[in-house]
Amino acid sequence: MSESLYQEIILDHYKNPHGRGLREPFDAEAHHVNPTCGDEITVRVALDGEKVADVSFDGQGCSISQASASVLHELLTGGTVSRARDVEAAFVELMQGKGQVEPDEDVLGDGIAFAGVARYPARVKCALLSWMAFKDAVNRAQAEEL
Amino acid sequence: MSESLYQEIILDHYKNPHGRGLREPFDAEAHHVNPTCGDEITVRVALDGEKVADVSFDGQGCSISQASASVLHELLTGGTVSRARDVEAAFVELMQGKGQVEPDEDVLGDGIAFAGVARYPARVKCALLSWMAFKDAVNRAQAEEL
Amino acid sequence: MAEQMPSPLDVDRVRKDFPILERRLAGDRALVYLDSANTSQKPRPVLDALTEHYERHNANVARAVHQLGEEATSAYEGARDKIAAFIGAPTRSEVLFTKNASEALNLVANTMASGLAEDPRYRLEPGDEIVITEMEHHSNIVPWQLAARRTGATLRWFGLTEDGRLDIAGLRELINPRTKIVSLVHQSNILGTVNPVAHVVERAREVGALVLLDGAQSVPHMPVDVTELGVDLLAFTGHKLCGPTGIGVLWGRGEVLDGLPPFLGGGEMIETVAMDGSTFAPIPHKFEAGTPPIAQAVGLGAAVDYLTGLGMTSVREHDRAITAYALDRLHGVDGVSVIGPDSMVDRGATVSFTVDGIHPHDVGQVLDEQGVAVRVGHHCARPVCVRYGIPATTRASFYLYTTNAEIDALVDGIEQVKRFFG
Amino acid sequence: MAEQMPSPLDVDRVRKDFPILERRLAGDRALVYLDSANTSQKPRPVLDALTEHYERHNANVARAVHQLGEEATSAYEGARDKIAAFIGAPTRSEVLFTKNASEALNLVANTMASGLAEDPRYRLEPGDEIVITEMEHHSNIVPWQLAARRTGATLRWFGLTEDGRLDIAGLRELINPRTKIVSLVHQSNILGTVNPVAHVVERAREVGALVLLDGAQSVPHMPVDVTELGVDLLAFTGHKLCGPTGIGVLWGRGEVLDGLPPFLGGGEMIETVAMDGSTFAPIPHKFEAGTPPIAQAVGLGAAVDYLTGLGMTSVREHDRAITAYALDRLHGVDGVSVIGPDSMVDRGATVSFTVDGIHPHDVGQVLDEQGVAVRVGHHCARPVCVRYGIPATTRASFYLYTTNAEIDALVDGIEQVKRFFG
Ligand SMILES: Cc1ncc(COP(=O)(O)O)c(C=O)c1O
Ligand SMILES: Cc1ncc(COP(=O)(O)O)c(C=O)c1O
Repeated sequence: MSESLYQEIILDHYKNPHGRGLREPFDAEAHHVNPTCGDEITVRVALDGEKVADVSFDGQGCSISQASASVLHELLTGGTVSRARDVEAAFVELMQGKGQVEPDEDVLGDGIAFAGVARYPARVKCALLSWMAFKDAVNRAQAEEL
Repeated sequence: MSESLYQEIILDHYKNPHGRGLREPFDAEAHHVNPTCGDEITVRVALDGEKVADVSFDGQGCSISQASASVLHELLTGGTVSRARDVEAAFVELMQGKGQVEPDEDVLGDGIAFAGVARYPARVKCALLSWMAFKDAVNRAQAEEL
Repeated sequence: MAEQMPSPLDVDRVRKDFPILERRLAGDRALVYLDSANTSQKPRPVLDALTEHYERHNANVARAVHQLGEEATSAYEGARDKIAAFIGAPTRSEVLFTKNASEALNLVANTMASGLAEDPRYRLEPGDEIVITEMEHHSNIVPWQLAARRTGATLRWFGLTEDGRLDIAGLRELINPRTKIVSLVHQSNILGTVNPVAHVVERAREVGALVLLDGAQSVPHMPVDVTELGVDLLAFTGHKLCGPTGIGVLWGRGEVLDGLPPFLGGGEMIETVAMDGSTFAPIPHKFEAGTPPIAQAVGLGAAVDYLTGLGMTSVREHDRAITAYALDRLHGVDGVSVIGPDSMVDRGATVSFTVDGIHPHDVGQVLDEQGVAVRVGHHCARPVCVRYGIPATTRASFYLYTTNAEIDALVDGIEQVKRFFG
Repeated sequence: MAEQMPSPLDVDRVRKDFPILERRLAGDRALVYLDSANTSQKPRPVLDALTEHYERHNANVARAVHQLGEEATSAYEGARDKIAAFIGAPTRSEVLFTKNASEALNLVANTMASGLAEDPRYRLEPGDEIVITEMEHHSNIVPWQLAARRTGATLRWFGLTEDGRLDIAGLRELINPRTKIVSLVHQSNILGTVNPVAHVVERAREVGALVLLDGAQSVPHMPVDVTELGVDLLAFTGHKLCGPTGIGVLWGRGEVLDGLPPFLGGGEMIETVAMDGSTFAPIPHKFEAGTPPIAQAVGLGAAVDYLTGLGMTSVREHDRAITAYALDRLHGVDGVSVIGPDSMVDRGATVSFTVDGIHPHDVGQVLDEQGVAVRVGHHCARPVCVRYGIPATTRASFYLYTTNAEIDALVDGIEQVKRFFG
């Protein structure tokens, strides 16, 4: 039951989220809301030059949005900003692909578990919520550096 | 063809209208418009105490509205105001009766020829246009007398 | 076993009138449709009326001297008669067709805010107050927020009690001589609460304020009589009332509708148009600009006939029986809390709840996998969620075709949800 | 015999798709439907799409995690894709569903007049000018009259030439740096005239004015591509386009729609709602308050598929062939005068005319007795009648299912009218 949507990996991340809890220091944060269901997330990023030094988050949401934020933390913390943008683009592509896009595990890691979510339009926003907030936060952090 | 709507009497009044052409003296006039088709009529009344001394009219409209004004002129000129109100009420009742009302020739005279019009909702307004204007004009004339 | 109230409806027969209820979902699941507060399903006579209209009588209305035009016009205006009778409107011309309940509510807010009304009773100005409640649907909040912003009037609202009722303690202060209009929901679409309209109307009368009732959830579910209620305006929507999408209704007392300035301009709402100015038709046409939802009105007329045939009292009693059964069964499920009145007093067939530790999205999704269709989220009533400190709820809502077996399927489904995320 | 242009359509086959065309009228008359500019008839695939939607997929959209909700949402949003492709819109989110063309036109006038726009380009103020034309439908006159009254802006208009064309001699003065918006009809519903949009757009660009095109009569009858036309906004209506009643479309450039403030408030047009203020969703949802015309959008999508299947170029060529034949035959009838362009240059399949000494009501009535359905009156374009000094016209309007034989029936009918009132 629910196999295609609720992959084991997703349930694991949901039950044991990584990176949860807002942390200091941070350079910028972004708060995003899913108007359909009222889910909210705050994502903080700390940059160290080109490096994503930390990503932390907090919020309320369903298993998909919480697990997705946990995967995001795991995939992007410690990498470069440009790598983060690539991963984010690949994740967005996967989510908007209506189940037609083949995910690349090298790029997306545990993120490939979300492939099934793309077939549930109502849940795509849940999966993307933290990623959109992350993108915003990074843009803000970089804008402030200038 | 068209028997039920275009009675001979109606066509006669249309082709040879009675009372047409605005006349002096008059006590009040009313201008009415049929928004659906743009037909317009001006009705003038001259009262002499309780008596309808003259009814004259001018305007543009279809055979039904023109014939109805002619019948109105014929029926109401020279009678009393209270009689005119009775006839008007009977004519309105006939027109709004959806073809279910039996017209009384003693009251309505040539007006009974309009019985068929009541079955054509789009044309009822045409038949009533001059009668509504007449009613307004009489009300105005009486209001001015006070 | 839950206690049973008898339903006056022959539900099995009713269900045969709704073709969609035979639908098999993916994986050959049976459909358990518990989302009627969102939109209701449509009975066969409504679908037949639509098809018959388009196949035999389709024409534009109020314009044509030809036979189809007359047929279409009399079908459309006949629907107005049916709606007027259905809600006890004294006059047919007080019934306006809109595209949905939201437009009906916006019509009132918008015309009062336009500054075009001659009579100050119908014109919002700085210093005026508008009163709504914390349990309104967004469609009865946002229009008033926009109206307040445009006019400088102040928006105020009734709060809610812990158990999901309107907090009317402050009634006399909240509705005061500065109040121009009170706009409130008859039955809450999230809590199920039925509001004490009579109290509000009484106080509004004292201070000369208008009362607009949002009947989107009440008109489909109980006998509603505008004359008895004593309100000035009533808005509701076709698609929750066994009718088509694309149609709503605003009823208003003739005097009030006459006093409101025109809303949308064009088409048949005019008396005469010149380039340098126009005059407007009397109600109802004054508020029906452009080609109206003709086929949809015909469909809504058929819906109202269908419901009248069953009897709205029977519909309400069936609702009550189902709701009592549902509340009872949900009480038996560990971790489930009902949001809204937890008894049968003044409440309708809509039950919102939370499941401990499991987000409504996940509840809804796993229910869907079992064919049980509920709504999850804030149900366009976010302030209610904020008020009760929850992100969202799961909502099961019932109608004349809902069976006890479907409630059982819901309860089984929730147990499954708990096992899955446990 | 009239000269014949070939039609690229197999009209007999097309007619089989329209069930109503087999309708027998009272007295067993055949139906000769020449009133398509008023509303078009609906082909079988549109009726089937409606029924299939209600019987299998009916649910509310954008809200539900259940299967029916997802099916309904993807059908509704899929219709938006189809409409976007049909009119060459660069982005699907630029297509808004309204209840009819009148609402689409009012949406623009109303939001520009509301005072809520931040950008002055989208806010009407005293000193600003609005330009329309003397051949507009009332739905593109009255909204601007109301907007002018509310804001103190000035309403100006293009006049008409003797032969039924836009008088663009004063173009450069009429559209000037004070002009905020030019709103004009693409194809006149009374004269049939197709207007020189390119000229107007060019001048509007020079002065920075917006251009809103009323495509109610053009989109159903010719290929319309918003990118090629270069306008900012386009309004049209479903029921004249083989689609259901209860639905219209406003397309607008993304930048313009983003700049306009919200219109109706409620339902799904929000981002987040709190009692003390709300934020709004991005387009298209920002302008779609409440439950949209879901089934109607699905039906309109099917209509657009149907027309695309035949090819809009073929539809236009068929229109031209029929219109050329009709003009030619009407020229042969004593006492008939065409109101509007009397040649095939820049004109559509709508022919208004007068019959000497016989009022259009009487013409229409006697035609109806022969089964010929035309429209009589001022066709919601009263200023045109005033301009040409006539009370009203008789209007015959054609579409993809109109045959030469039906034109012959019209001409025979007019002869009969003349005999009757002669
Ligand atoms: C040119 C034109 N504009 C606007 C409209 C209004 O369309 P609707 O009545 O569908 O709102 C019409 C049709 O009545 C029309 O012909
Ligand atoms: C209480 C209430 N008011 C208003 C509405 C709005 O109705 P509609 O979406 O048909 O405009 C709804 C339904 O969504 C509702 O439940």
